[in-house]
Amino acid sequence: MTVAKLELSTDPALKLDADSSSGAKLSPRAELARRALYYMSLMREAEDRIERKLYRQGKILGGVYVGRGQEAIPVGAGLAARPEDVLFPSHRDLALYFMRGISLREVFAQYMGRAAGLTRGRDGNMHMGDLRKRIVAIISAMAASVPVAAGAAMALKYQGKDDVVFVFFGDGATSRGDWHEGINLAAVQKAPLVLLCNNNQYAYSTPLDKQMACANVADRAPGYGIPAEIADGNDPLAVYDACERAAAHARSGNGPYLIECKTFRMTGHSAHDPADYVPKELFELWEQRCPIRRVERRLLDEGWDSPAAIEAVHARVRREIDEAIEWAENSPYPDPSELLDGVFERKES
Amino acid sequence: MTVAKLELSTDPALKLDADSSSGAKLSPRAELARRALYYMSLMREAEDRIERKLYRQGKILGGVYVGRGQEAIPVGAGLAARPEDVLFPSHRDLALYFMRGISLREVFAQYMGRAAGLTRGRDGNMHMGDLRKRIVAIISAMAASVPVAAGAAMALKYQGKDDVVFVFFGDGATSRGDWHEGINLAAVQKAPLVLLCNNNQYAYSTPLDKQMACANVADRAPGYGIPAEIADGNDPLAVYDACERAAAHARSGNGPYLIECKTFRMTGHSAHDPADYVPKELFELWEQRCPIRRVERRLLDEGWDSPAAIEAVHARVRREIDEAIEWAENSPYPDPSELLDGVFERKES
Amino acid sequence: MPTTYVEAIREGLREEMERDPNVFLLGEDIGIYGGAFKVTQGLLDQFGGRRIVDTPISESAIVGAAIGASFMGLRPVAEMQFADFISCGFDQIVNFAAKCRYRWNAPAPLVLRAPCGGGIHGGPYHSQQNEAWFTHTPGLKVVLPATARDAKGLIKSAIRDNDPVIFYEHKALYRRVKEDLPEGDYTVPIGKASVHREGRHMSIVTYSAMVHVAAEVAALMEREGLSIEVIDLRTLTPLDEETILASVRKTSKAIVLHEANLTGGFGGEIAARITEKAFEYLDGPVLRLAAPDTPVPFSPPLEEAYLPNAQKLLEKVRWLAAY
Amino acid sequence: MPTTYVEAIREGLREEMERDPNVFLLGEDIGIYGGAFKVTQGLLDQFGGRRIVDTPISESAIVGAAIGASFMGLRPVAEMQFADFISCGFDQIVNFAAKCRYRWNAPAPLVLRAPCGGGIHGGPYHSQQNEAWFTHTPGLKVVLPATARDAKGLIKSAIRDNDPVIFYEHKALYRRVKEDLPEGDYTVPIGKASVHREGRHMSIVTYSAMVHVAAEVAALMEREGLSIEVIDLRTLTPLDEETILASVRKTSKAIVLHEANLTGGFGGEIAARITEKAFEYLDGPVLRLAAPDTPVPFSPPLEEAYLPNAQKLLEKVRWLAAY
Ligand SMILES: Cc1ncc(C[n+]2csc(CCOP(=O)(O)OP(=O)(O)O)c2C)c(N)n1
Ligand SMILES: Cc1ncc(C[n+]2csc(CCOP(=O)(O)OP(=O)(O)O)c2C)c(N)n1
Ligand SMILES: [Mg+2]
Ligand SMILES: [Mg+2]
Repeated sequence: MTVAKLELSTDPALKLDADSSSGAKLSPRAELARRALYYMSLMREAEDRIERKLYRQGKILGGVYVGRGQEAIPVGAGLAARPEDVLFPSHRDLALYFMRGISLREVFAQYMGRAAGLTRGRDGNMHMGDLRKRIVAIISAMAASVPVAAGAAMALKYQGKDDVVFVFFGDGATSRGDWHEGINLAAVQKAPLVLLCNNNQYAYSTPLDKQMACANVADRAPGYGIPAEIADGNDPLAVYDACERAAAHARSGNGPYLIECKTFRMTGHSAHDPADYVPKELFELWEQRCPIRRVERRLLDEGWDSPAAIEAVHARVRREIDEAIEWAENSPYPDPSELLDGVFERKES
Repeated sequence: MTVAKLELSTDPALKLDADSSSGAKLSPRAELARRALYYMSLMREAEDRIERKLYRQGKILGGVYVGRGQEAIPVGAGLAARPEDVLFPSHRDLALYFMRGISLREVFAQYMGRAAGLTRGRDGNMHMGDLRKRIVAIISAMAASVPVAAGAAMALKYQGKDDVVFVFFGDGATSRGDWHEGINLAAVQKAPLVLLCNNNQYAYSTPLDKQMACANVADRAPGYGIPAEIADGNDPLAVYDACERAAAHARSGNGPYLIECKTFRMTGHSAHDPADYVPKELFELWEQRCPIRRVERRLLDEGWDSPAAIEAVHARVRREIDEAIEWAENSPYPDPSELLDGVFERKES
Repeated sequence: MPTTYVEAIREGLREEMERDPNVFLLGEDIGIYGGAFKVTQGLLDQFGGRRIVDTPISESAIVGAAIGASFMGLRPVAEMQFADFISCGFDQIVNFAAKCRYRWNAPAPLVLRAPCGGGIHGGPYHSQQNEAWFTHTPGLKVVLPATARDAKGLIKSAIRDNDPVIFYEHKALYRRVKEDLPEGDYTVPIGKASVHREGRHMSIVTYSAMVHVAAEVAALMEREGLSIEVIDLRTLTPLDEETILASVRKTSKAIVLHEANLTGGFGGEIAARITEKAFEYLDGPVLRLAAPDTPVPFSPPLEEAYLPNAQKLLEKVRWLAAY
Repeated sequence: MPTTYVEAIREGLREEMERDPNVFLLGEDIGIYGGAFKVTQGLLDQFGGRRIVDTPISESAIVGAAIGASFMGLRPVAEMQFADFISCGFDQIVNFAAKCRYRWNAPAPLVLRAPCGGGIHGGPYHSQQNEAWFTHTPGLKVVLPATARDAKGLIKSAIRDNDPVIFYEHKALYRRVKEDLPEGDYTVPIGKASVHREGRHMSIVTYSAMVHVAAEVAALMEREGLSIEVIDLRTLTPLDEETILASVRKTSKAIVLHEANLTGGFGGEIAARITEKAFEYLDGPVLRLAAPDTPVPFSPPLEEAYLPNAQKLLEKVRWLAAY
């Protein structure tokens, strides 16, 4: 086998600076905030279209899961990850794909089951990946990615690299045996693994206190002899900072590091779930902590961006998405004649 | 189905007091120490015969695992358990069977694959149980008993009883997903579950530091929001005291409680393992902590028993074992015609 | 008023819970949410949290806990949110539950409900039909109802059964099939196939959603003068071999149909038994129609190409009729 | 000097590790202890702890880690201490490893070694022959060598293969079969059956330890003038249907033999394919001999009654010969 040739990301948001109205050189922090805004906006808008338009129009089938209100987690982490670092997204981390240079077209095609999707119609929605871009597809079984990520991290160490692996999971996923086994193995092996928990306080309809009897997911880290911290999961820069600390720890050969991002799921579990079981007040409370509004305020308060520049970001996002949806809708479905291909390697004969 | 009728244990060691040379009434502590001596001696001697005689003579086939040096754990716990409490032994807890009134004859027959064994020759060695005596058979997969024990504990709570479940496992078993899932479920459900870890510092050839990156198994308890304590696993009274605390906690509706018993495996992993990978000094060090010698010293130091009385216990044990082995060796093998029975319930027709 | 398949299961659960205070349900999101497919909707209100237990995401612990509770005299009914996740509790099922009666006479009377099957655009992880893993594991009963009547009668039998039962509910049938059910308490026996439709010229042996595909084809072929008998196995283990063999001895031709992947599917077992035990009666090879050996694809044209359907079955029927 | 089956596997591992620095081993007690069956004995000394990784007791993590390492370009060979514990890593095998190439073009070139089979008084949890779970899972290659030569050649092929391979090593063969091996580097192709012994009157299709039972019976029957062809499948998926069908078309009679439980075993698949594709050639029903549908019992008289052996096979052979 030839190992997948790397095609490392050219971060589309880098273009933002060039586009920016202000010619002045920005501080690194400001640049981060801007890139965070772009990717969070992209994820929010893309998922809104998916969940509120395309799904309801019957153009997207199957289960649809979005990360509304939780965009700071993939975006903060994605900003901290180097292009060679390996990402294992979970089901509310769409931004990671864009940050790895996977196009909106490919993503919408994926959601619509088209041939141009990353899985060529074989799997749906966020079940996608691209080894060349070092982003690994989730499988449905919660936390199944954790042992696989542990093995990827062991391989990086084996290869003498200082790259790290980022693996994402929800609060509910931490109940699974795979979560435990994967972290324990990585800890014993001192594998460079950054563990990112999206603690959005629900697992489907199940609230935290029916999922675990400890107060924080972070409380589990001492059982693996690894450090943990709790981050504000609605602030991409806080997530970024935590990831920088975690990745530095892992890159230096100290093994795994757990970050618990406290946030809230601003939707039902999936597009067909009205979430009647969630007290309304919680939605109202967390609406005020919207990570997008928050980074916008920061950009304005610090004088890093003007209201017009912010509006321009959203407008660009909408434009890009409109274009991509149209393209994807007109792209072909996979041909049924391909059904049998690729269960095994095709042997040249 | 009619639920298995309970046949709760008549503790054979109770007879000790009657047999005792001294007519004086003993303190409860002294009684405990005496019973501990009897059962530890019984387990030690029975396992010595199994591993060092019968196995080498080819009279016992398959894998043979003994608990030499770790007898204080099942014995201390077995003394604390009430007859209605449910026991889930692991593979180094032979004493529990005797304490539940399962006879030496049945146990030797079991090890020799005879029809009179608790599994009628269908399974081997310590893979045995008897629901009527509330003792559940282990399966090989390490820690698989933990979720099952959690369910038994949930059932006791469901039934409004104040009985508890004791589940036993090794240090290595704590790496398994089932361990994590079972404890977490029991913790969320506040099920009355006492978790007993035999930390003998090895899992087969694998030392602790290749099994886990934390210092103690007890360090894992906060991740489940449950209390834990570390007990001297070579002192049956220390284990007993810890179990009393744990069972009281569980009986009062407070959920699981973890006890980590620090001890050492004074043998190879199984009868065919010479344990060359274990530094000799460790065996020498832990030999001095032998739980049987220790309880003997205590009985003498406190003036609870004379050297002669102690020797009488060992002599009684040897007598009982001789008799049981002879009986078992002369007992029949299962009849092959039974091979197909009992995969499913036999329906009366 | 006709009852749907999903209502039939719910009513079966309800009646058994009313009848026997030892019956309780456990699983993910089965309480306030009523389960991913709303099978348990309303049961929390009626029976309360003691008997309807929402669990963490822990399939192995769910199965294990059901085993432990069954040892204590309870009658647990555990839900896997999708049959696809049954593999996360696999060891508990095949090694603990399946073997405890045989090993040490400890029955584990539990039911594992598993919503299975494709046709809902669920993709590789929400469409599986994985019963063959369990039919190869002695000690497990595997039940897959195709009709509302059988769904209710079999869930009730499963709960009363003293052995572990895996109860596969086909998701595509939940709201698609309905019928009038017998009044009151009735059960359908585990281990008995039903002759879903009688016929004389050919037998189609099948189960679960594919029964309806077979019935459709039988109706079509009737018009062409070919009389097809449709055997709905309902239970795979223990298998009702008698009913299969009686049918094939009558018709002399057989097709085995299932939605699971072809290779290693239960269809091989059935075909092998027919050939071994009714060889002299066969007027042609026993054919199989099943899904091809790929994961279940997501995209509609692929999933359609994947799933067995009336058209693909018709081809086999015609070929065998002409043999 | 003849090489035993266990040595053959060890040499295969060693040669591949010498050839390719990306090959590494992981599993429980495979380092200083050399593995429960000493398959990896000496390899830690030669290759060091970086390439021979002792893991915690975590089958799911072992399989998962092998998948993750394979994504990064390594060639992991993971050991399950006993095939019986493979069920603890089941979901990773059937859902992650098996499906990743199909779903998103991510091959997982890993090998899972699993010591399997009975005859060592291991009881229900140290004797299993559970390959049929995996032959029903598209995306997995399932290999079960019967001879030392094949064991070495196939483990080498498995390591070089770009798909996940489950490699079942029969424990009863480890030290019981030996032969002279070809000098130097050789491989045996995955997906090709071998004609273990040629014959004209009857085919016995089998694999793993049962090949030797079939060969024994073939030798016995030769003296009675019945010429039996023994097909050693070696690989179950992908299956070498051609070799099976060619044999049956020649002999017109077939028995399928395996050590796994009868119902739902791979024997059903083989019998079904033979019947479907060589129906016109058959001069009698395809028979199966397999273990009965119980767990593997521990006690010697029970285990003997359980395992297929020459005597039981002879009965089938005689019956079919007389058909
Ligand atoms: C092993 C397994 N069991 C059940 C499910 C069904 N399921 C999908 S997502 C989900 C809840 C996940 O909760 P959490 O990990 O907190 O992530 P969140 O959806 O809240 O982001 C469940 C139960 C699954 N995917 N995998
Ligand atoms: C799931 C599983 N994997 C592997 C084994 C093989 N095995 C049997 S005992 C054992 C070591 C157990 O170590 P520990 O839990 O510490 O108990 P100890 O033997 O030290 O008392 C292993 C690896 C097993 N029984 N179960
Ligand atoms: Mg959540
Ligand atoms: Mg240990």
